[in-house]
Amino acid sequence: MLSSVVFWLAAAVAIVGAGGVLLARNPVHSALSLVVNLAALGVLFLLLHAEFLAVVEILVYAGAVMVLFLFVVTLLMAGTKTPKEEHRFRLAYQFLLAGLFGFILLVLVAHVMLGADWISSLAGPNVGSFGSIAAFGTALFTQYLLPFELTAVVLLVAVIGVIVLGREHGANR
Amino acid sequence: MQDAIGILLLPALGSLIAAVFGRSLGRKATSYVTVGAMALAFVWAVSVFLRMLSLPPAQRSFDPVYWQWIKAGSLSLHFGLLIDPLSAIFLLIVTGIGFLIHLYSIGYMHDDANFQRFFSYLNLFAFAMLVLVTADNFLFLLVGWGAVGLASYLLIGFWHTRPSAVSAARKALVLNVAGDVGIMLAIFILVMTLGRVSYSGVFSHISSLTSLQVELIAFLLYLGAAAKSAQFPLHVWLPDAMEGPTPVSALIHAATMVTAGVYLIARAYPIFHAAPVAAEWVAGIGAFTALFAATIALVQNDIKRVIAYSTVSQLGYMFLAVGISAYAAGIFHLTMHAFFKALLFLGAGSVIHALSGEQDMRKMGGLKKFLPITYWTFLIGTAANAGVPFFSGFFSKDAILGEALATGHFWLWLVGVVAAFFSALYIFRLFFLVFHGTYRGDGHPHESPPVMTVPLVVLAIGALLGGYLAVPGAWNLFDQWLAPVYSRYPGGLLPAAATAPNWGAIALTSVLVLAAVWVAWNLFGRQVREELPEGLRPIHKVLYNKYYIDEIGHAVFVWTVDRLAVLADLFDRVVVDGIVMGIAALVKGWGEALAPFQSGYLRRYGLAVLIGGVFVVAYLTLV
Amino acid sequence: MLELLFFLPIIGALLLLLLPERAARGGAFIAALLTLAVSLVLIPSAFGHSGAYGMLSSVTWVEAWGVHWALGLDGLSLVLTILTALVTAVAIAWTPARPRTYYVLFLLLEAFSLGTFLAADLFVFYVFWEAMIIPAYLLIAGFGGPRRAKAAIKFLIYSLAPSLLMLVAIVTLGYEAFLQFGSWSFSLPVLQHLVLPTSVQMWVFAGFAIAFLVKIPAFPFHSWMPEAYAESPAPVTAMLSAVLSKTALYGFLRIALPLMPVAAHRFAPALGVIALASILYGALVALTQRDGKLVIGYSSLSHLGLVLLGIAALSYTGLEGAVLQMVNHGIYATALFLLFGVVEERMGTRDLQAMGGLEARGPILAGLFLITVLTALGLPGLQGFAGEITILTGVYLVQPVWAWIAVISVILAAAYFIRLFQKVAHGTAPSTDQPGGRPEIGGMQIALVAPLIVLMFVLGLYPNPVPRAVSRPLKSVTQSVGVAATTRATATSEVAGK
Amino acid sequence: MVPISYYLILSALLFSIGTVGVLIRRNPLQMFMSVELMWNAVNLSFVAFARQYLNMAGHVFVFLVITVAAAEVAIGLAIIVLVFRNREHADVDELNVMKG
Repeated sequence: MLSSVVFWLAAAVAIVGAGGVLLARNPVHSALSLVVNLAALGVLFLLLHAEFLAVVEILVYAGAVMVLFLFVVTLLMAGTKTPKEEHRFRLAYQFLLAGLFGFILLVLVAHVMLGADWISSLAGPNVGSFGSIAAFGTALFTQYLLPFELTAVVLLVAVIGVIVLGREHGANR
Repeated sequence: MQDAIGILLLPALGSLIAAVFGRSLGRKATSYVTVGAMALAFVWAVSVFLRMLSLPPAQRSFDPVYWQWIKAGSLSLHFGLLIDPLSAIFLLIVTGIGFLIHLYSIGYMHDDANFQRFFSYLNLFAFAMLVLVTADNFLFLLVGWGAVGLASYLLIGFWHTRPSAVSAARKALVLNVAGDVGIMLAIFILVMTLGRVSYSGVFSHISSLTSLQVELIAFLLYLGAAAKSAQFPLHVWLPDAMEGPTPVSALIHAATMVTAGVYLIARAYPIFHAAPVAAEWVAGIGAFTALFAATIALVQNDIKRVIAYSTVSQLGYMFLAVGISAYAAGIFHLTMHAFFKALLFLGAGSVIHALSGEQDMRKMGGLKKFLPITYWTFLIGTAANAGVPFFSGFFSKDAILGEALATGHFWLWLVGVVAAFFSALYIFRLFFLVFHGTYRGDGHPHESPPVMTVPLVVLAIGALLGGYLAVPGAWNLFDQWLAPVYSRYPGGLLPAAATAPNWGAIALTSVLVLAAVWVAWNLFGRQVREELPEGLRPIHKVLYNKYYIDEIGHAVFVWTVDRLAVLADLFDRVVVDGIVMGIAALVKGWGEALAPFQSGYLRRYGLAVLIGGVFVVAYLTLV
Repeated sequence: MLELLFFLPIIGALLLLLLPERAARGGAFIAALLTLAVSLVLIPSAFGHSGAYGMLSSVTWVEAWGVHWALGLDGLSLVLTILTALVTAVAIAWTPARPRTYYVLFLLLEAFSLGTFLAADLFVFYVFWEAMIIPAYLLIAGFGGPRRAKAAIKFLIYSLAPSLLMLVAIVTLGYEAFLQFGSWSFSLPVLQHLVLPTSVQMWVFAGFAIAFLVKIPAFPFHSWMPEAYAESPAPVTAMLSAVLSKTALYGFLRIALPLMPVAAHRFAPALGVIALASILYGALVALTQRDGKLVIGYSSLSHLGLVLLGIAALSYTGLEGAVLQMVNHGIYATALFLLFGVVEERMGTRDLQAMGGLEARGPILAGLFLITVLTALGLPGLQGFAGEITILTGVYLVQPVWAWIAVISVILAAAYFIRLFQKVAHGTAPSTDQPGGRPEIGGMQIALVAPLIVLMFVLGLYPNPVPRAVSRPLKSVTQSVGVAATTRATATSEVAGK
Repeated sequence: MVPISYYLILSALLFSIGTVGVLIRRNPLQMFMSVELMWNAVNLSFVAFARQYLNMAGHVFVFLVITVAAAEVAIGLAIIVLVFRNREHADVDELNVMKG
């Protein structure tokens, strides 16, 4: 019963945070809304027995990634010109179409979810070691070792890419 | 006779040396090499001739084979030579008269900047002609045939800065190639029907062909022969060919090239024997050409042009002979003609040389006293060409006319006799205009150097005495010599009655010829008659313009091909390329029509992705 | 050894990247010469084995699709391999002072052409067929004349589009193999045993034929040719005309005829008409061109049409003549384009109306050009004649009317080639003539073109080695096509004069 | 217990909001944040399914997604910084050089 309450609360916070990202004029507000959203997701992860991921979500996203975002936002805010008014409606019906099709997408997915038969067949509360850090570590370093290693390569590429992008600009000067 | 290939290789080698090393060798050494090659080839040919002479007549035919040229499916061929009495005569003519012309050229071309190139071409010409007359099959005959065409092209266009020479060379080559195609087609038919192209193979299997096939082959061969030997209406290139240096004209008209057509028919006599229609055609066109060309020669003013038309006319006689199966007589006339025509051309060359390039007879006259050697030798050549009794042309021409009459070709004989009258008239007109009367030019004529006059003398002796090889009613060494060749297959020999002299006919032509000489003397010998009687002017105009054959040919063929070519080019640009470019434009148009969708707005692209994704999801979930 | 032949130019191209820029030409020339040497060394092995190929090396490449990396050498591929190696060696060293990329691309072009000739697996054939387009495209687009971009794009589209048809045809064959033998296969010797229904044969043959006809090119698929030939540098044009066109004709002999014999018979009249149209059309258009390079280009259209005619006749003699003429054309077309390139360079124009006077100013160049022109117009005794007459004989045996029509082109060839030569060599020198420049050909280029000139004479006087080399492969082709090796005339072993 | 479908519908809702965000925001930073929203919506689905089937694969996937997302953010922000420096504005609609 408690978990239900927590779920509904967290879900509500997540939706509010998402709405904030969507609607905020100021990028800083957006970023802060996103942090809220991510925190709520972390709670939901805990509810789903994903302790490790909940921690990672908070640490990496809400911590590292969002700090990066805020850093960039504040760095560039000074140079940002306000969007020109005449540009606002250049893309006719963009808002309308995006909202419409986003809604249709939601309806379609919801339709599938509600119509699926696994709604009733919930997994039992007795989950054993599922979701523990040990279980996660075992899965990651045995069965999924290769993908794990590959992520290292992805990160390396990203690091090199960022350095190159940063340097190139300096070299041009 | 395996060594006979040496006769061919000598000029080939000479030509190669002159072409590659001519510049470093210098003029003198080059002329030694090339003229020496011809001299040696002549000696070699004489040795072949003598060795042949020492054998009994039946064994005078050799066919040395050297290598397999190609074997591709049903086309299989070896390179081999055919050395028999007929080719031996040609070997002697080509190398002998060729040698004299080479020798003469040393003097004539003395000042030319491209001396070495000229001699390289001359040797190439001789080589090509030797290949032609010694090949033992139709394909290598064609090889020589084409090579002769090439060499003539090079030599006619030798003075390549003259537009007239260049266009004459091209005319000669294209017409010759048209003739080549005739022979090529004949070869195809032979390969298809008989599977062989060697003379012996073809001639011994002619009976297995239908008469239509044989006629077709014969006509195609005749097409080649007529193109090369300047038979009406394919003669148009020959008079233009005098654009080349005069020794070249001598070589083309006397020793090589134009005789090839006669040789081909004389060689392929079993085919023509089996194709009576084609043979009649050959004889008829021959007789017509003889008369036709003689009339044109009557009014031309260019000394070389007159002689050129005289050649066309004389070739008509030879074709008349081979057309009525008088092969030996035809070859006899060919040989005599080689002497006196070479003599006439070289003599004309001597005159032109003396007048520093002047070729218009209206600006000559009275040269007798300036050029005594040329005068006397030229006189012999003139008499021989005219058929004045007891000169060589008299014997050979009368042999042909006599056999025409004896084989029942009365009309051909009549045309021949009329042509003989005109022959004497035009050649003596030339002679009197050039050498008699008073000098009408403004140069300082001088006699040519010995290197030019010696060949004249040698040729004059040939033109004077050659005819006595076959004296009517007494002996005929020529027929005897060629008998082994023409008795091999049916149809080569005329019945004995036909070769017997017809004294009445001989007397008639002799009288006519002498009458022509008398007319010429009266009209042109004493003084030149500039103005023509009114009634003759249109005729003169037609004759002077060579019956407008050039213009007609130009209009019919050149114009048509040009128009076709322009049309094809237009088609290529407009239709073929147009369709392609149209398709390209269509694609481009589509692209341009669709380009606005590529708005460059990232968010629009994103929206498109979303819409597409929604449809996909909808399809997956709802359908 | 076969791999070596194919990989040598590729290794050379890679090594070239390490060499300094000015050594690139020399390095490329050495690589091309080594390739030529290997191709010559391979001569005996082409005839050693009793199987379909004298030499065959096959490695499984993509097992699931039954694709083998298979290279095979027999007389037919040998002849064209040597031709390719020779032409490349001459063309690559012809022009000095090109960037390294040029030589790298040139070597790649050679490697892929060799791959096409050596492929014993349709998949490999297709890979090289497509790969060939890339260096060719880059060579035109990168080193061509002022309108090279359009020419290159046209070439690219023309090459790619029909190749897709060919791909469909190839996959169809592989699938048929799967249906009949239980596993996919593209191996040519395996596909020989396919028994295809007529309708399938027709479609597959058409797929191949269109791709080949475009590449040759044949009328009316030739409209990429004028621009590509005109805009490319002379050595590249030589490669396009001498080598690339041969891959298509080779494809007919190696793939289209033996695998689809029934379709070959059905399509032969159509091919013959296309060939005749190419012959006459090319000759007529060549007569009018003002651009000398296009005269040569359209003459190629005409001459390759004759080769196609020899193939379309489906007679053994015709096929032998076709191969002989392929070799001949490869040699004289190379020499024509290269020599004309020198002329163009010296006179500063390609416009025949403006050219002239070469014979006086550069007699050696004029002489070499003349010999080449004479060879090309089929002068008896030189190389072009032997192929021409063999093809025409072969055609005459089966389709006399075709031969009658084709023969007209011989006269036209004399007319347009002589026109070309006279415009270049005779008359007076053009005003655009490079002032102070030597009008004569360089010593290095004489040395390069000399082997070609020698071959023109040698193969004219003794063409027999080529038909002999290809007799076995072609016999197997005619056997598949179902034409008796000899038609009507059985007296083939006639010794002339005996 | 909350049924899994609730999580999934929540995930879908967050995903849709993210999608709309990407499409209507003109500030690239905000677009990026919306993309992060979408990533995380998907992550939620993964974790929910992992819970449903008691399978750790879902967790591993989420882990990988977070890693890739981090890398993507790093690169993406670097690009945005470059664009800002060169063009001195923050409107993706102005970046339409590739217009057809």
